[in-house]
Amino acid sequence: MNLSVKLPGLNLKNPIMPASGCFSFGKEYSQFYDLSKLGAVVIKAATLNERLGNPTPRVAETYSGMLNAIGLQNPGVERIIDQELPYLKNYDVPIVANIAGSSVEEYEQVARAFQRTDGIAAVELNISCPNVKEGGLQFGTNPDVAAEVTRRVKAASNVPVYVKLTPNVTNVVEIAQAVEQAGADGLTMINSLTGMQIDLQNRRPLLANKVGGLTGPAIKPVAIRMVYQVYQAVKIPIIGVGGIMTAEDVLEFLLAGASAVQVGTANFQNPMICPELIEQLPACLAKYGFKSVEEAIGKGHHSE
Amino acid sequence: MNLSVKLPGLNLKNPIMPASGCFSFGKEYSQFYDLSKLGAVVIKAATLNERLGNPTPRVAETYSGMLNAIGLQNPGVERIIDQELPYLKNYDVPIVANIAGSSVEEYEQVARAFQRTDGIAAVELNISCPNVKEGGLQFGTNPDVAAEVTRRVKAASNVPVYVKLTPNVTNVVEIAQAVEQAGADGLTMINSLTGMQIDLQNRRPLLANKVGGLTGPAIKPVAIRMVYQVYQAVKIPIIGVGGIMTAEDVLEFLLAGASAVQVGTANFQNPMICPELIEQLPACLAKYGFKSVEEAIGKGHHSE
Amino acid sequence: MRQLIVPVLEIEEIAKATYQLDLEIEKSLLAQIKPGQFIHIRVNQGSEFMLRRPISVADIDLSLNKLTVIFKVFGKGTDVLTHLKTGELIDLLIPLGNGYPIESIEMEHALLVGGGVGVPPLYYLAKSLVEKGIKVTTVIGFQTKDEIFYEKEFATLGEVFVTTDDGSYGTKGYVTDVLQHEELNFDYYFSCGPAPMLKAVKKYLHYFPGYISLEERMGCGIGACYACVVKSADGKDQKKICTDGPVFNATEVMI
Amino acid sequence: MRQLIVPVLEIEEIAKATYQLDLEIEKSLLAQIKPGQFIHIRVNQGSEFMLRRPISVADIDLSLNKLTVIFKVFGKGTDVLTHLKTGELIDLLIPLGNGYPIESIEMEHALLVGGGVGVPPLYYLAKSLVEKGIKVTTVIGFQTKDEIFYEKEFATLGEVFVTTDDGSYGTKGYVTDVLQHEELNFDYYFSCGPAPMLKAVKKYLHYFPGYISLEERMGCGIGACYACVVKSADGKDQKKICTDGPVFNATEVMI
Ligand SMILES: Cc1cc2nc3c(=O)[nH]c(=O)nc-3n(C[C@H](O)[C@H](O)[C@H](O)COP(=O)(O)OP(=O)(O)OC[C@H]3O[C@@H](n4cnc5c(N)ncnc54)[C@H](O)[C@@H]3O)c2cc1C
Ligand SMILES: Cc1cc2nc3c(=O)[nH]c(=O)nc-3n(C[C@H](O)[C@H](O)[C@H](O)COP(=O)(O)OP(=O)(O)OC[C@H]3O[C@@H](n4cnc5c(N)ncnc54)[C@H](O)[C@@H]3O)c2cc1C
Ligand SMILES: Cc1cc2nc3c(=O)[nH]c(=O)nc-3n(C[C@H](O)[C@H](O)[C@H](O)COP(=O)(O)O)c2cc1C
Ligand SMILES: Cc1cc2nc3c(=O)[nH]c(=O)nc-3n(C[C@H](O)[C@H](O)[C@H](O)COP(=O)(O)O)c2cc1C
Ligand code: FES
Ligand code: FES
Repeated sequence: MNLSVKLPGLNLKNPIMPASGCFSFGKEYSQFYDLSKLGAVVIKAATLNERLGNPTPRVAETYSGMLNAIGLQNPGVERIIDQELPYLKNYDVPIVANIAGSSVEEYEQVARAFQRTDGIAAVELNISCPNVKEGGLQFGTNPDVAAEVTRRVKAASNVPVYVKLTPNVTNVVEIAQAVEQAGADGLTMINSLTGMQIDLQNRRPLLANKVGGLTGPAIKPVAIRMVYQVYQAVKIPIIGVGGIMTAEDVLEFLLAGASAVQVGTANFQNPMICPELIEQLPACLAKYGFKSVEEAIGKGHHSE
Repeated sequence: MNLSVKLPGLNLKNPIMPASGCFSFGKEYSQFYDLSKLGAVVIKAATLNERLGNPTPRVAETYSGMLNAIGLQNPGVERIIDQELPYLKNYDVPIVANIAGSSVEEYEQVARAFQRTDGIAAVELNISCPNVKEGGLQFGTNPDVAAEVTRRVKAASNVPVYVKLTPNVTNVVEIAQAVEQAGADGLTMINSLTGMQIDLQNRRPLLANKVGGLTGPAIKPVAIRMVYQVYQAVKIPIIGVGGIMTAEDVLEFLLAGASAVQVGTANFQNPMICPELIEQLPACLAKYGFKSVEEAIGKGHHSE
Repeated sequence: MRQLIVPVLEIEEIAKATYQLDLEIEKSLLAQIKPGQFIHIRVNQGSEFMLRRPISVADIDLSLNKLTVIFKVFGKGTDVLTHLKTGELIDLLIPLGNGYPIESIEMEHALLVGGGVGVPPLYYLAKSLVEKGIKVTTVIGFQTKDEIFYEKEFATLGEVFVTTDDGSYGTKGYVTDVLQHEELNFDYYFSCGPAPMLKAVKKYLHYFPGYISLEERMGCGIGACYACVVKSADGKDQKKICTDGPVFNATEVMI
Repeated sequence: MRQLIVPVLEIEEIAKATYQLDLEIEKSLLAQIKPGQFIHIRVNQGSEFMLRRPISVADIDLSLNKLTVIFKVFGKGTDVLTHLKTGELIDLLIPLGNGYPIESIEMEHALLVGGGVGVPPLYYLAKSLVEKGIKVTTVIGFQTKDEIFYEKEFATLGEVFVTTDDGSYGTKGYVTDVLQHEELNFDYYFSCGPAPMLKAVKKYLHYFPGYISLEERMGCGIGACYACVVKSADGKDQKKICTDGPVFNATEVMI
C-alpha cells in the first residue's frame, strides 16, 4: 500500500515521525530500529545558545498522559548542526528542525543559522515558548505575535516552515489563519496543554517549574478537534500530533485533516511504537476502505 | 476527622458533591446510597424552557476520559422546581442549581425562577454555553461577557452564585477576576475541554454534535493547574472539578486551592464513587498530615 | 438495580470474535431478571476505560446460579473482556432497563427477529416464551457463516431461519428477506439488532404489533446522564433507552 | 540495551510493602549486566501508565537464568506490579545506565552505604565485589524494623550494620550515625539511596573516593527526553542520570 505523502519540503515515505523533544537527535532510538524506516525525524528544539533547562523534577505521570517541563535544554543551534545532525545524515530520512526562542530575534537567528547546513528539510517553528519581551505570554497565544514571528522566520529560512500551534488558546483557528497569512508552509498541531500536578507529600507542585505540558493519549480528543477545525479554515497542510498510540489513532488524525502525524509520549512507553505504527498502518487503512494514506486525508469531513 | 467546609450558602458536611449533568436530579443514584451522605448535590443544568438536547450519539469514550454533547436536555426550570426538587428535599443535603441559557436574559430568567423555591442553597452559573446573540462563542470565553452575565444573575438571585468557568480559554485568571469583580460568591472550575472523536467506520465525527466536552481523569492536570493559578488571583472560594477518581485526587484539588470538589465522569464507572471518597478521605488526609479538610485548602502553595 | 462484583464461571469463543461469558450470580437476583434487560460491565479496574459496556442478558440458569451474556468484539473494551479468566472478578450493574413485557401480552405465537449482537437477548426471550406455552419462530441474521451462533439452541425452541449477508449459510440477504419469502404466522413480533435492521423490520411488519430493543451509546446506564435517548413517536419527548427501554413498543419511538 | 518481554518466575513480599520480583532472562544477556544498572519496567499494557518504572538490578543468578529486582510500593504503578503472577509476561528495557565501575578500580575494602530502596543494587554490587576478592562492609538504613530486607544476605558477604530511623532495630538513626560511631576501614565507598542520605554520606565521607547512584523521575530512560538530569559539579553542564548515570563519581555531580 502506498503510504507516501508529499508535503512542502518533505517527501515522506510514510506519515509517521517522532515528535520534537521526545526523540532527542535520534541516536538513542537508533539502538532499537533503523531510523530510515521513519517518515521523518523531528529533532529537539534548538535555541541560539546552549540551554540547561529547568531544575528537576521535570516530568510527572498523569492518567493516560504525562507532564513535562524540560525547559528547552539543548546544546544550541551551532553544536546541533556540527555534532548532532551528522549522525542523522547516515539515515535516509528527512530531518525537521524544531526551533525555539525567547524573542523574535532569537527565532530568526536560529532559523538563519540552519541555512548553513543542507541537512534539514524543513523548520518547525515552536511558538509555545514564553515571549520574554512580552512578559512571558506564549508567542502562540496572540495572532499578531504569532504572525510576526512566522513572517520573520520564513524570511530567515531557506526551507519550508511549519508552525507548531499551542492548544492553550480560546480560538485556535484565528491563530492558524494568522500564521498561514504570514507565510507558513504548514502547521503542526498540537503542542502540549498546560497542566499541573501537586505532590501531596511535599505539598507543592511536583514539577520544579510548577506547570508543565500535558501530553499523551489524554489530550488526543483536543488535538483531533483542533486539527478538524483548522483543516476547514486553512489551505496549508497539517501535521497532527497529540496522544497517538495506535494505527487507528493515526487514521483518526488523517480523517480529521492531518497529512502526516507525529508521535511523542508513546515512545517512552514503547520505544518501537513508530516502526510498529508504520507496519500496522496498511492493514488499518485497508480495514476502513482506504487504498493509500493520501486518500484518507480529510475524509472525516464528508459523511457519506 | 472534621470534613466539613463552610462556603457561601453551603454548609457542607464534607467537600464531595456530584457534578452537574452527571447526576441528573439525584433519584437514580439514590438507588445506590443515601444522598444525605453527600456534601451537596449539583443538579443538571436548568434552562428556561424544556430542551430536548442534541441528536445521538451523545457520548464517546476516550483514553481515561469521555466526550459528551448532551445539549442541555432538561425539562425547564419550572418543571424542575415542581417535579424534581421535591424528591431531593427528602434528603438532608444542600442543593446547588446549575443554570444555563443562550442569552443573558435567559440566564436571568432562570435565576429569577429559582427564587420562588426555598429548595436551593446556591446557584451555579454555567457560562460554557454558546452565546446565541454573540454568534455562538461561549459566554465564558470573554471576560466582559462573563462579568455581565454574572452581574445580572447575581442581581436576579436570592442565594449565593458560583460561576463555573470553562477551561477553553487562553487566560482563565482574567475571566476569574472579571466574574469575581462582577459579584460572584465563588467559582467552580473546570467545565469540559472541547474535543472530538472521529468514527473511522462512518468517516465523520462520532458525536452527532461533532464536538463534545472532554471530561474524566484525562483532564485533571489542566483542572489542577487552573485552580492553582486562580487561587492566587482571587479571594472567593473555588469548587474544584475535573477528573477526580480517588481520595488523593480530592486532596490534590484541596492543596491546589479548592475548598470543595465535584465528581462527574467517575460516577459512570463507579456509581458508589462519591460515598467511597467520603469514606476514604479521612485516612487520606491523615496520611498526609492533615487534621481536617479546612486545614488542607490551598496548602500546595507554600512549600516547607 | 445493584452493583455486583461476581466471578467468571467460563468464557468461550462461540463464533468468530463472539464470546459467551458465564457469570456466577445468586439465584434470588437472577429470578428477578426479565428477557430484554441488560447488564453494564466495567471493563477493568483502571482509569483507561471510563465507560461501562452494556450487554444484554442472553440466558439464565437458576439451577447453576448462572447468567450468560454473549458479546462480539467490536472495539477496545470488548477486546479487554475476552481476556477474562475463570474465577476472575467482574464489576456489573444489574439488572438494567425494561425487558420485553411478556407477562402482560396475550399471544399464541411470537416472531423473534434478531441481527448480529441483537440475537443474544432473543434467546432468553424465546426460552421464557416457550416456558409460558407460547410458540416461537425465530429469524436471525449474520454477516457471514463464521459469525453464526445459537442456531441449534433456538432450534430446540421452535422453527429457525438463518440469513447471512454473503449467502455463505442459510438464506442469502437480510432477515427481511425471510419475512418476505416465508409465510410466517405470529401475533406479536420482538426484534433486536442494529438500527437499520430495526427500521426495516418495523417498516416491513408495520401491520403487526411488536416490540423492538434499541442500542445507543451510554454513559451511566441508569438514567442519570441523558446520553442514550430516542425521540418519542410524536417527536415531542425524549425517552431514555437505559431506563425507559431498551425495549420499546415499536409505535412508541421514532427510529 | 534491548526491549524484552519476559516471564515472571516469582514475586514475593519480603518486607513491609517491599517485593522481590524474579524474572527469567537468557544467560547471555544477564552476563553483560553490571551492578548499578537498572531496568525500565512497563507497568501494564494499557494507556493508563504512560511512563515506565526504573528499578535497579538487585541480583543475577546465571545458573537459573534469573534476574532479581526488589521494589517498594510507592504509588500506583508499583502497586499494579505487585499483582503480577508467576508466568505472566512483563515488558522491560534492559540493561540501562552505567553501573559501578568496579572493573577499573583498584581496592581492597569497599564500604557500601544504602538506604531504603537504595539497598537492592548494593546487593549485586557486594556479590560482585566479593567475587573479585574485595572485602565488603555494608551499612544499610531503613525507616523501621518491618521494612528491613536482605540483612542476612549481606551478612554472608561481610560485616553489616543496620539502622532504623525509629530505633526499632539495629542502630537508631541514620546510616551516617554508623559512619560516625564505628571505625570503618575502606578504600572506596559506594552509596545508593534517597537524595538527602546521599548528600549526608557524601559530606561525611568527602575525604574518600566514592561512587553514588542517583534517582530522578524519568521519561524515556534511554537519554532521549532530558527528564532525568543532574548538574555537573562545576554547574556548567547537565548529566543524564539514565545514560551518564545512575552511578556517578561523587565528585562529578552537584547534589
Ligand atoms: C442495551 C444494549 C444491549 C447490548 N447488548 C449486546 C449484546 O448482548 N452483545 C453484544 O455484543 N453487544 C451488545 N450491545 C452493544 C455493545 O454494548 C457494544 O458492542 C460495546 O459497548 C462496544 O464496546 P467496545 O469496547 O467493543 O467498543 P469501543 O468502540 O471501544 O466502545 C467505545 C464506547 O462506545 C460504546 N459503544 C460502541 N458501540 C456501541 C453500541 N453498538 N451500542 C452501545 N454502545 C456502544 C461503548 O459502550 C463504549 O462506551 C448492546 C448495547 C446496548 C445499548
Ligand atoms: C535508576 C533508578 C533505580 C531505582 N531502583 C529502585 C529499586 O531498585 N527499588 C525501588 O523500590 N525503587 C527504585 N527506584 C525508585 C522507583 O523507580 C520509584 O519508586 C517508582 O518509579 C515509583 O513508581 P510508583 O508507580 O510507585 O509511583 P507513582 O507516584 O505512581 O509514579 C509516578 C511517576 O513518578 C516516577 N517516580 C516516582 N518516584 C520516583 C523515584 N523515587 N525515582 C524515580 N522515579 C520516580 C515513576 O517512575 C512514575 O514515572 C529507582 C529509581 C531510579 C531512577
Ligand atoms: C518530554 C517532552 C519534550 C518535548 N519537547 C518539545 C520541544 O522541544 N519542542 C516542541 O515543539 N515540542 C515538544 N514537546 C511536545 C511534543 O512534540 C508533542 O507536541 C506533544 O508531546 C504531543 O504529542 P504526544 O501526545 O504524542 O506526546 C515535548 C513533549 C515531551 C513529552
Ligand atoms: C454527561 C455530562 C453532562 C454534563 N452536563 C453538565 C451541565 O449540564 N452543566 C454543567 O455545568 N456541567 C456539565 N458537565 C460537566 C461536569 O459538571 C464537570 O464539570 C466535568 O464533567 C468535569 O468533571 P469530571 O472530569 O469529574 O467529569 C457535564 C459532564 C458530563 C460528563
Ligand atoms: S446512559 Fe445515562 S441516561 Fe441512559
Ligand atoms: S529519562 Fe529521558 S533522558 Fe533520562
